[in-house]
Amino acid sequence: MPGLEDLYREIILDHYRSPRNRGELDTPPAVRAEGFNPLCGDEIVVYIDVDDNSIINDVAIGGQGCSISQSSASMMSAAIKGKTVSEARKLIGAFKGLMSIHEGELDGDAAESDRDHGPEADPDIRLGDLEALKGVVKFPVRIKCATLSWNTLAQALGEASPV
Amino acid sequence: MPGLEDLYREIILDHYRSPRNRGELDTPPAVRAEGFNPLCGDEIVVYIDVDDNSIINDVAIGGQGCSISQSSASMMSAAIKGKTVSEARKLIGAFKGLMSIHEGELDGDAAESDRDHGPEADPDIRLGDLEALKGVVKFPVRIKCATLSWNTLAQALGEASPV
Amino acid sequence: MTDWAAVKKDFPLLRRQVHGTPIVYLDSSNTSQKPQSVIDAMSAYYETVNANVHRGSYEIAVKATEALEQVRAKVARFINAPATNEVVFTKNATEAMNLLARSWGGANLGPGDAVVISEMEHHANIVPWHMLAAEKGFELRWISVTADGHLDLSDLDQLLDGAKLLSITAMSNVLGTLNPVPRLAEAAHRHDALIAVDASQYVPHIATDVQAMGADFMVFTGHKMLGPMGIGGLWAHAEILESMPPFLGGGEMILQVTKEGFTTNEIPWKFEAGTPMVAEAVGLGAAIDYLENLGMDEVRRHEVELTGYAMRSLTERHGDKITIHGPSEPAERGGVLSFVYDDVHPHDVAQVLDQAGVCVRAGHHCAKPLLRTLGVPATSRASLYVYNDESDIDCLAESLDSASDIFSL
Amino acid sequence: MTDWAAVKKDFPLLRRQVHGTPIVYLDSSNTSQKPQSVIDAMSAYYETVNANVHRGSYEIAVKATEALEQVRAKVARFINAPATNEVVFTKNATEAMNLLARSWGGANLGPGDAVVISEMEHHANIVPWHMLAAEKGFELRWISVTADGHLDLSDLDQLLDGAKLLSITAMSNVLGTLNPVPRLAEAAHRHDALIAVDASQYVPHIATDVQAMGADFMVFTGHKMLGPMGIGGLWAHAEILESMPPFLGGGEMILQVTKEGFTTNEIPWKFEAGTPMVAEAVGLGAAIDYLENLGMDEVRRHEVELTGYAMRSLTERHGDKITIHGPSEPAERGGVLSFVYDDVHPHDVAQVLDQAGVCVRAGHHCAKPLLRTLGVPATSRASLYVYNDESDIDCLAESLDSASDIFSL
Ligand SMILES: Cc1ncc(COP(=O)(O)O)c(C=O)c1O
Ligand SMILES: Cc1ncc(COP(=O)(O)O)c(C=O)c1O
Repeated sequence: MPGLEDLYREIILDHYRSPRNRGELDTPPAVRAEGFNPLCGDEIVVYIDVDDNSIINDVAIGGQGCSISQSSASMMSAAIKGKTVSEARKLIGAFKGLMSIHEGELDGDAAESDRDHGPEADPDIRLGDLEALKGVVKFPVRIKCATLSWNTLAQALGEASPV
Repeated sequence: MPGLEDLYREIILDHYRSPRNRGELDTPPAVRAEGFNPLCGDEIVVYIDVDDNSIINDVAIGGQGCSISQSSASMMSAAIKGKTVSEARKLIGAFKGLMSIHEGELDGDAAESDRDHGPEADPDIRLGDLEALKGVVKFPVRIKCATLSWNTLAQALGEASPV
Repeated sequence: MTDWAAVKKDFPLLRRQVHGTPIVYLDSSNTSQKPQSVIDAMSAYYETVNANVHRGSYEIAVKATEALEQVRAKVARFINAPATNEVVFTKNATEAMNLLARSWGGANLGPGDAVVISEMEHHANIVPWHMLAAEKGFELRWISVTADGHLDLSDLDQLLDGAKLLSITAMSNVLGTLNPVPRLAEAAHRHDALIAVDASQYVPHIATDVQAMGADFMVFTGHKMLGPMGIGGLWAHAEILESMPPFLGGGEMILQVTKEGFTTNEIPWKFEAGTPMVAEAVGLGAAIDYLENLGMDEVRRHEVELTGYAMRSLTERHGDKITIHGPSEPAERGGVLSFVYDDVHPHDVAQVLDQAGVCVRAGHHCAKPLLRTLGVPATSRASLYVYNDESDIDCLAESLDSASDIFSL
Repeated sequence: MTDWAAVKKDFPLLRRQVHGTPIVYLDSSNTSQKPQSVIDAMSAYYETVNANVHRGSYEIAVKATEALEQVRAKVARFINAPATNEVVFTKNATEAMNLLARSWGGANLGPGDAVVISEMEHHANIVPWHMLAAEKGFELRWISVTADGHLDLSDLDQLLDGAKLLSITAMSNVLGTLNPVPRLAEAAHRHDALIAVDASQYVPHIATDVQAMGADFMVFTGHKMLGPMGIGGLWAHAEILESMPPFLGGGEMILQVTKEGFTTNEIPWKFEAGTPMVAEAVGLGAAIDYLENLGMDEVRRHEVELTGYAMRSLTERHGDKITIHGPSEPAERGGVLSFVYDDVHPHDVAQVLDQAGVCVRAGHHCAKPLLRTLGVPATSRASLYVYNDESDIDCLAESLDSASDIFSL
């Protein structure tokens, strides 16, 4: 449909149709965090299993939501699996950087969110497939869908490995 | 001043400048009632002394207010002194009849106030000087000034001689 | 015969385009569009009358006060309230419900008491009770909703036993279900409970008579009935309002204030602290004029017809792919069509429809407990009003095809 | 140099006549008139953008949400708030004060605690505390007002001893007195109390900086600052807002709702239950644009000049007959002139002035405790804003002659 190609890229639809790392993990050893998008009712559950070397050994995603929140969660799970906690945190920053242009405006707190999101996206961080979600910024309401799993991951990381 | 002749008739200004029955009465035997106009801060105190034959032996007016509320109270006091409670009640009805055309509208409860005010003004009731206040209906906000003492009188009568 | 094409032309927003295509507005349960007469009435108010009310003796202050109070009388007539001073203006239905809960509920509810609501309530008729129950320790009881979207009244007497209030929506904002308010009122009264009616979705669409309903309280909101945002109201019997403590404190609602305390003004002003929304009241008055001019029975007839047309067209075109929730008989429901389309998430449905200019809401519609009962996390919702016509429905039905195309799973 | 004559022309209502004579509007402390740009912004919103916010993913819903949130950012900037999400929209200043009292006060005040206010407060900053004190059993303490209309701060430390909150007006709506807010904030904080500032009369007239004030809370109201009725707000530090329980319950303010309970949304939405007044927010945004375009310093300069002119002309023409309450130095006060004229009752003064087209308010100005202190039951009040000029003052001064003529005692 003209106008929506930027949003519904093929790779996004692929992750939506075949979500990676779907399921649950035993807690403990894994930690579990839950996120809501009050706008549309999307719910996401993120499980991560972090070992003693701060490596994310395993990750699982539960909950339900739209194509954007589900594919974002799926891509995220693939991207962080096997990474260290600190690498995952950098990835969160980078992904939010990709999204933040509009997220702030939408919430009406551009100033604040700039501050929150910390330094500009680290050029060393490679987002890979996740770049496909870039088109979401043209659809401000959907940014919250895209970032839902990432905010939930941040919560889970906070619990698994407090800074 | 053109436009205000209807409101500030000479007889009204006379009662304002030389209020009748100004003062207080001992309670008991008199009863005392207080009224407020929340709009402008006018306060009125009505004292009535009713004897065993239900005759209003004495009346006194306290408080402060604008020319309309003060003159209305003064004329009222003169009109009810020596009258029976039931005559005074009829006078209240008649005076409110004189005013009610607009009072209801102002409160936005014309329907209600019609009901409250009971039967149409009794043709036998002579308002005399009080007729001078008729011009007040052209100034809807001032109707509450004109009726303040009358509502307070109704309260006092209710206490002195419950129906 | 109403000229519905002319009606549509009265709404300036419906002449605009989005994404290069004419707008098709199907989200009136969320908020309605405004006829030019409502917009102009508010502008005219600010251009010629604007002043604060109940406070000034000068010409425009008197006119502003009259404007406000005349709309109060108009609202009272529109809902057939016994008296004008029984209508309290609030900023929306939500504030009205909170006023009712905090003032009446705060004074009358405690441990051992119960309030009955239903699973199909809007959050505005749930959260205030959760908040108050946490403070006062009464019980919140729930009328269940059946699979076909009706209240399950089989255990109503049990639920009402010992309850002090039944607070219920007249029409579901998700399912369109019209609840049997007079019967519920009769049951509540039989149990010495009062009944509050959330008529936010009812007043805009169906001739409302609080006395025929048997209601003790009723709330409504202006922006869903062609009026502006920022105004709504609570109606209750005068004796009940008089017995209630004040809600918000400040100017207007007092008779006397000293350093030691205060006394309250008469109803309804006792509940209207601060400068009221006079322009919005004027807009609401113009909205009621507009609706009365159409005739509420005619409005209802139009919507039932269109609802029937929508249910038929959607089912014909999309068959098993579409599930429309709620009562199946158009005459037994309002023009609110919550649907699930294939496996496509409602958020994606709404996005695809937007691209075709079609505005529907996707989500939980502020009725999360109901969605849990229905077993769906979200729905898409198309809702109708006076300015909608068959072409709007056709456009909705057609553009759903694209959702299939993109998301064919 | 600002062209003040052109400014006046921006206000359509000021072109009308009353009683056959041009209107002279001198009641801006009560409510302000609106420039055409504000009126048009709201019409344009309804004609092209109107939709409910935070709920829809379609084009106009996104635009409506952006419109609302951009005004939040604009307000934050206008009062120099540290962050946008610290601005909560309410229907007026009164609701904002009740939010503060009930939510923060309800959670933090109990027996043994004290709240300090002053004798010059508007009822909006008195009655909510009376109501809460009756429920929670804390003490309400009063800063006295001196004969010349200033706060008597001689026993401030004593009053603040053990107090949890100082809630004070930045500018008196009766006397025009400008209170030393930064000094009061410093004193409050020294006693571990918070400070709430009622800036309803301040924000419209003087460049406002909540951080320079040292405030913890600040309330304001849109209709006194060229904006529409039906919108106002509360600002508070994010940490404070986050610590506060919700105020009204309903849609928007929740994250999750179940039959068992609910969780709240993030600030500021946690405090904005129900459909917000988006059009009014848009109008408020246009009002801020208008004021910023003039420049708040220029606005203040104009008003100080005009206040000086008014005090001089009234005294010159009416000598001992007129008593103007409040500080005598124009630069130390706002453009609010409460006066008593001879023995003529203020209500009669206002009536006579109205006949000459001059709009002033007569009464207690929702500040009954202050009037008791001043020893007058009522005053007449002329108040100034950007659209007033010397001719308005001349007209006021002249028409007071008629009051003498009619009521010469
Ligand atoms: C100092 C002050 N505080 C509060 C208010 C209340 O404002 P609103 O009526 O808009 O709530 C006013 C105005 O009436 C005021 O002058
Ligand atoms: C049934 C019902 N009740 C209450 C409300 C709340 O209305 P408002 O947001 O205007 O307060 C709504 C609409 O959102 C509704 O549909």
